[in-house]
Amino acid sequence: MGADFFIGLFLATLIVALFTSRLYRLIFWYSMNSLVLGILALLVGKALDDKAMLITGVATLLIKAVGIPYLLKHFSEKFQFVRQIQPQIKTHYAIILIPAILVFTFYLSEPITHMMQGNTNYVAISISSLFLSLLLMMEHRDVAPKIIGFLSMENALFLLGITATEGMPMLVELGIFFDLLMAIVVMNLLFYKEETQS
Amino acid sequence: MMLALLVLPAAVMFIVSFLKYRKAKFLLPISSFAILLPIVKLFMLSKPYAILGSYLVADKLDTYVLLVSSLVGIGVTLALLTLGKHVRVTDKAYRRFYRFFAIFWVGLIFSILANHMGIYWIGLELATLSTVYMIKTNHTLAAHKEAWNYMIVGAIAISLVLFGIILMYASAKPILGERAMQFDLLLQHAKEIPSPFLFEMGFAIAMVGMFVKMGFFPMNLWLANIERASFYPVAALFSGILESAVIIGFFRFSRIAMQINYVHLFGFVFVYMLLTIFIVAFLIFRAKDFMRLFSLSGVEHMALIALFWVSGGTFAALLHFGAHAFLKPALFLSTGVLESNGKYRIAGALKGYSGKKGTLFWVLVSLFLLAIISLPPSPMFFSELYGFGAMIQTAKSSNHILAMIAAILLLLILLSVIFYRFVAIYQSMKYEGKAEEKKVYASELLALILFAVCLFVLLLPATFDYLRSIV
Amino acid sequence: MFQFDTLSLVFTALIILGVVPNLFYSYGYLPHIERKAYYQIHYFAFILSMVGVVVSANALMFLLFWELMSLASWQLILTEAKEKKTLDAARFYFLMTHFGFVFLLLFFLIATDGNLELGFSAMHSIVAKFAYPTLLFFFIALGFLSKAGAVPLHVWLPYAHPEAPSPVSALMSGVMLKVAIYGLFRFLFDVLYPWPLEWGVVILVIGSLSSLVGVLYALSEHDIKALLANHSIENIGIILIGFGMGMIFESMGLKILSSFAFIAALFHTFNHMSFKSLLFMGAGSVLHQTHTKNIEKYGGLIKAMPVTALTFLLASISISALPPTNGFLSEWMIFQSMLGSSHLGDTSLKLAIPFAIFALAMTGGLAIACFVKAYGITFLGLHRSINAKHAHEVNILMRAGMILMALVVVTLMLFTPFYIDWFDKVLTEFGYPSVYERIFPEGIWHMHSVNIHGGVVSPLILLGALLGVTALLMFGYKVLDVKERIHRTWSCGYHASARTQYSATGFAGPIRRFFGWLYKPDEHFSRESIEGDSSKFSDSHYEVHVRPLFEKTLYQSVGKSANFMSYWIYRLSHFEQTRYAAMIFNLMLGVLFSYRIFAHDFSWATLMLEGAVMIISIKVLIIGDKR
Amino acid sequence: MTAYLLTIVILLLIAPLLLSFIKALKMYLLYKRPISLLQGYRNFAKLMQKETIISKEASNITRIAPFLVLAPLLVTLFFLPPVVHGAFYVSFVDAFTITGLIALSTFFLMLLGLDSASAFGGMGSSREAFIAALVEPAMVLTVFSVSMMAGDLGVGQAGVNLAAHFPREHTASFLFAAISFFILLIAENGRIPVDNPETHLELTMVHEAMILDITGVYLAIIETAASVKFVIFASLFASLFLPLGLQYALPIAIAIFVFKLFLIAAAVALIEVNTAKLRLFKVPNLLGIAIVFAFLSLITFYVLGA
Repeated sequence: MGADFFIGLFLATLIVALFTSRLYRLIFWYSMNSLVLGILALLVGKALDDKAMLITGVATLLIKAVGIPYLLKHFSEKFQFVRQIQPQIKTHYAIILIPAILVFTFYLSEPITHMMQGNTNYVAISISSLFLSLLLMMEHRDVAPKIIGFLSMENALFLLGITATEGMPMLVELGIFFDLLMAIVVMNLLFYKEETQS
Repeated sequence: MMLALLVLPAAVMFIVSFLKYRKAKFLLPISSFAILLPIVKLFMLSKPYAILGSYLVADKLDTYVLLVSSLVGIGVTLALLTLGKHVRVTDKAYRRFYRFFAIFWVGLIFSILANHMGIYWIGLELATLSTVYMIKTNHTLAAHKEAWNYMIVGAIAISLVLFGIILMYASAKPILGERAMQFDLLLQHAKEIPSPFLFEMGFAIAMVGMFVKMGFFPMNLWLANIERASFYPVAALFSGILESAVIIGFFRFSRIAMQINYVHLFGFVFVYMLLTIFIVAFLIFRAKDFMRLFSLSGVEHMALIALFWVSGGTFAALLHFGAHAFLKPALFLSTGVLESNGKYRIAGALKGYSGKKGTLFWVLVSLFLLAIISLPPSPMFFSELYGFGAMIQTAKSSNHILAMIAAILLLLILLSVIFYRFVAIYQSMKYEGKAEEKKVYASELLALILFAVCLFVLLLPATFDYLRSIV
Repeated sequence: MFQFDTLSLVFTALIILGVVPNLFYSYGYLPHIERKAYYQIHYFAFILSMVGVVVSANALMFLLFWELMSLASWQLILTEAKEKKTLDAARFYFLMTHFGFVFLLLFFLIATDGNLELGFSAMHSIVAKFAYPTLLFFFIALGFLSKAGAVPLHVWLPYAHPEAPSPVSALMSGVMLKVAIYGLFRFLFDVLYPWPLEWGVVILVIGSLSSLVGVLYALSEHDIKALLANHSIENIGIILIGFGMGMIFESMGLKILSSFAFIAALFHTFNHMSFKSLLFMGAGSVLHQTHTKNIEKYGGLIKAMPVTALTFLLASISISALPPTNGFLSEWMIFQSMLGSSHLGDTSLKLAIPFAIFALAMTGGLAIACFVKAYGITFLGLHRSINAKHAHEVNILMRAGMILMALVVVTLMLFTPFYIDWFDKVLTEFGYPSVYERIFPEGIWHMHSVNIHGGVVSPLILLGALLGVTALLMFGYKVLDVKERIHRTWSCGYHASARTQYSATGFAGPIRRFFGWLYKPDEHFSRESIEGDSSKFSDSHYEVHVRPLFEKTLYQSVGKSANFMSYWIYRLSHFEQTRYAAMIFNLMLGVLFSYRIFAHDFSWATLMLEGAVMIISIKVLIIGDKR
Repeated sequence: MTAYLLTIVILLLIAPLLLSFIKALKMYLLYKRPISLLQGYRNFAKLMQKETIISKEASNITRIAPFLVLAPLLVTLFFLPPVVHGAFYVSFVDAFTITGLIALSTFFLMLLGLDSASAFGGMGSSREAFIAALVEPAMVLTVFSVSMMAGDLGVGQAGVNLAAHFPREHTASFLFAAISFFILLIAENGRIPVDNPETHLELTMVHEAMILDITGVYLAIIETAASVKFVIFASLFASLFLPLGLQYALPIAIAIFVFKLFLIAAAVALIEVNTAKLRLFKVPNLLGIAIVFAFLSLITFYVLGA
């Protein structure tokens, strides 16, 4: 089914994000990543016709694919972020590292038995995307990419939630969204430097 | 209904914190004292008591934790009254502190009372994010930087926890369906979970998240830095309450994991804690100022609690938890007072307190200092006796008995390194350096007395029986 | 909760005997302590906790009181904390005692199966089931001997005891160490019984070493209280020798002999309590008058402080194990029990034990030398400093304390049979045959050793004879009424002065030189010679210090390594976001990998693989490459 | 009983005689005109006439110490083994007690040396302490092995047993014990090579240095103590290591015993003539020999089987 294709896309966008060295492009790839996630949610939701997941999908599209990238861009203009972001980890390391992570996660999830229709690969992929987003956080010194790394970690969670468990309880998902917004608010507050001059 | 009661004071605090006029300054503490009342009420009720369906359920364990936390909160707010006398703090920051304290409190109630992994996580996240801002109420560059650090670390940790939760949920969903997120159900059906490996993996990830959040291995200094940079009441909240929100999650998850595979759980936690305490011991051996010292020792004690819990010494763990939750904030507050003239001079810090208040103050502080290294008759002495007893029991029942005993011996040796350091600190505080006139205010003293009384209550046989009856 | 069997009662009695005179003394001493309330609180807490230890009947109580005892004594050392020396001593003491506590804790936790309210006798059955009793033995040996101050855990004594206020050092040295001995008795008999032969040998060796080391370092001391503290090490060693012999005989099945040896150990425990407390009190009085602990600054004090001098003399004779004092009697018993080794079946042991005898005898000889030095330099000759010149007798309470303690010594000397009978009861309670009848077959006059054609001693007759003969001689001297004249005697034509008389350093000189290989003393010698003439010099100064060997080797290296390690860990753990994220990454990797291996299918190959992967990723992500 | 008392009296009487005998013999061997054997008594009488001068610095110790130096030795005299078969002897005192008593008298002698604040007194005491400390273990070990062979630790009993049946099967260890005891005899009584009683150079003195400032009656007492000590050791040696001739009738037995004493004295004198005094720091080597022999005798005793 189409799900696998989109999961592939998800991973691909994440990996591309790892190699970008410009902030805006990074944000763009993040929004792409979330977009794919949203579509995935909708697809799976339709397949299982699960209302909750459809809502989640829509929310994802709205908040993650559009809202947050926009906000980030807004911030970056407001607080003059450094837009030139060089990955710390050398490319040739990264080239080895990323496949290695994938291999490892598949090896990791291999003994997982009797999951519903054996979609252990989804678990593997989401774990690997977790690792990758950690990698994203590691390879940048500036704050903004770190935030994006954090956000894509959130995406990895959603991926897991959508694929492996076919949706979490509604309440939880909404809670997660709420917290996400909260996080953005706090970040906004944190960006205000003018208090620190005192 | 009960939920409304619980949240009410926080809500009031939140709203009041927006009001500009001067009365607010006095309304805030009162509203924060009010947090105790519903909790006492809750404490009286018969357990388990469903507050919000199966989402929030009050049982003995979490009401105990909540009670302790609320007492700590009250003590902290008491000390907060005279914060301005020791450090420069604007009115705005003061109000904002309360605003976020309200959010923090709500998050805390949710995470502690949660019978549902998701709710637990949400509450935890709320509490974390609000503390991030509480750190920043102290307007220094350092505080700003540390707030960011905490933001990042907290974010990573929290997401790991959620990831783990989802995996566990996934592992249990085939048998429990949507209700696979409820702790009690999970506990009951732990044995039937179809894919224990998946659960354990989730558990491992979640635990790593929690441990990182509590400042365990790897590197233990960021927590210290944060607590150094923020106002001392914030530090007190950190060590007193936030940690308790995390540790209760650890309690719940590990109980389920025990059902699934005890050996794996024990091995994982034991190795992790040994590493943590090893590092912490040597960090403390070098620690040069109070805040770092105390926050590091906080890490140490959290590690001990976790160890006691997984090695079956639940009573010891709970007692130790209570003792630590009261002792550490007390120490942080007194540290704030000791450092009131801005310098962290350890030598002679306890000198120069004259008059009734002063004397009482330094006596209390030295008592706390000696209690934190679990000298009798501090509750920690007993909790460590029982906790290590439980550990030895596990060792005896395991089939690597000598190795286990060696490990425990190593643990004890590391603890005595910490012990040595604290003795040295105490001595130099009391006997070295030169005395200079210092002041202590009634409210702080009151807070310390409150903590002292709570500690004493912990020692009563009735309390012991209650704690034994919890799990 | 509490128990009052004979062993507990005996040690309670010991504590009381030690404490009551001490009370007088310390109230005489009190005016010179600033923080009176502090001192008194901890003083009584200390006493109570010691009593608590010896009467407590379960592990919880024991550990509680034990730790309280350490706490109180530590606070007492800090009573007069002025200079850094005191602080270091206190800290070191507390560390050592906590170190011991750790092992005791382990012992109890293993022996009680975690149920700390368990009685001691119940622990015995648990221990019987435990697979490694020797481990337990080492735990309690380390635990109690670190408190009792036996080699190599003795280093804290010469630091801690001198720094405490004198009444406290009297208590610590006289009584607290004995509480540790009580612990040995209690748990070896109640819990760890029966013992293999090796344990006894271990204790015996430790004892012999301690006695020699203690007395040797005592000889090289100039600080009188440190000297006495070192003698405590020696006496603990002697007690342990007796104890070890007892254990050896026991495990060889010679009940009678072993009971005799244990009685000897107990008796010496009492004696040491009495005369060591007395000595510390005397030293305290002297210190209190001259405001210095340096023995070189004393001299001629016998004229100023007769009571102190007399009691100190009594104690010195007793501790040097000279007849007819109680010290002699207990050491005699220990010698006798060692001669009993000729009954052992094991030839190698037979041949080994004479070395212990040699050690003990050597100790005796050196102790005599040491106390001649201590007494002679302190009380005889001319005063060596202004303070010594202006010294006068201490106040009535302190004198009362010393006299009472002297009485305790005398009673131990006179009523030996009574005490022996009592100690005998202790052992009969542990199921030993009563040996009182064998020790005193014909009344209280003669004291026999229990081994076949062992020796006999008759303390009372001896005492009588000595007193009688001396009295007779003195009477004769009176009768002759010889003309006496007080005048300058011919001290080789020199004016006898404080500077010409022999110093403590000089007195110990030959022995120090003979044992130079052990002491490795660092000597400071300076002199002002007159216009470059090598033989004539106006002023010269010689000073020698001996740092204990163990301290130099064992303890300092441990401290160094701790510093080193902490330094590196501190450097590693400075927080930095990127590195931290990397660490979490690696942590996750490690944890998940291990779970995968251990939880699913374990194989060493995969474990090796994991190791390799971890190392690589740590290298790449955390350490990075050198810039 | 009479024999017992008689022996004690005789021992007391010949004590000074023995010392002056040694001196005389030495002088004779050195081709000097030997002093009269009565010299000891003469000195005693002379000293008894004199007044006692007590140095300004001295304390009461000086007043009591001399008696306490002599008393233990006198007491010891009563505990010696019998010289004739079937005579009364004190059964309830063992070798440790005697060692202790001797140590007691040494203890006070050392205090005496320190009391009059003269440099040489202190020096003497210090050296004496050094030697005594090293003598102690050798003494104890020797006593141990002898008591093994005699089958009793009580001195009197030991003497009797040895006389009754000589331990032929342990001749080796007996010999070793004898050697070490003889060395101890020399060391304890401050004879050459350990100490030179006739020296006039304070720097080399040990025993003499301690009593430099003692005069008159006190000095007499100390001198007596020295001679008594020698007698004690000599008679111990005589009855433990030469256990012969007790079976004869009283006068003959005593004669034999006295002869033995003189024999020992002669041996000491010969050694004194033929050896030079050791430096203080060579003394341990000599005592080391004693200790080694003591060990040897024990070991041989055990190994050759009791």
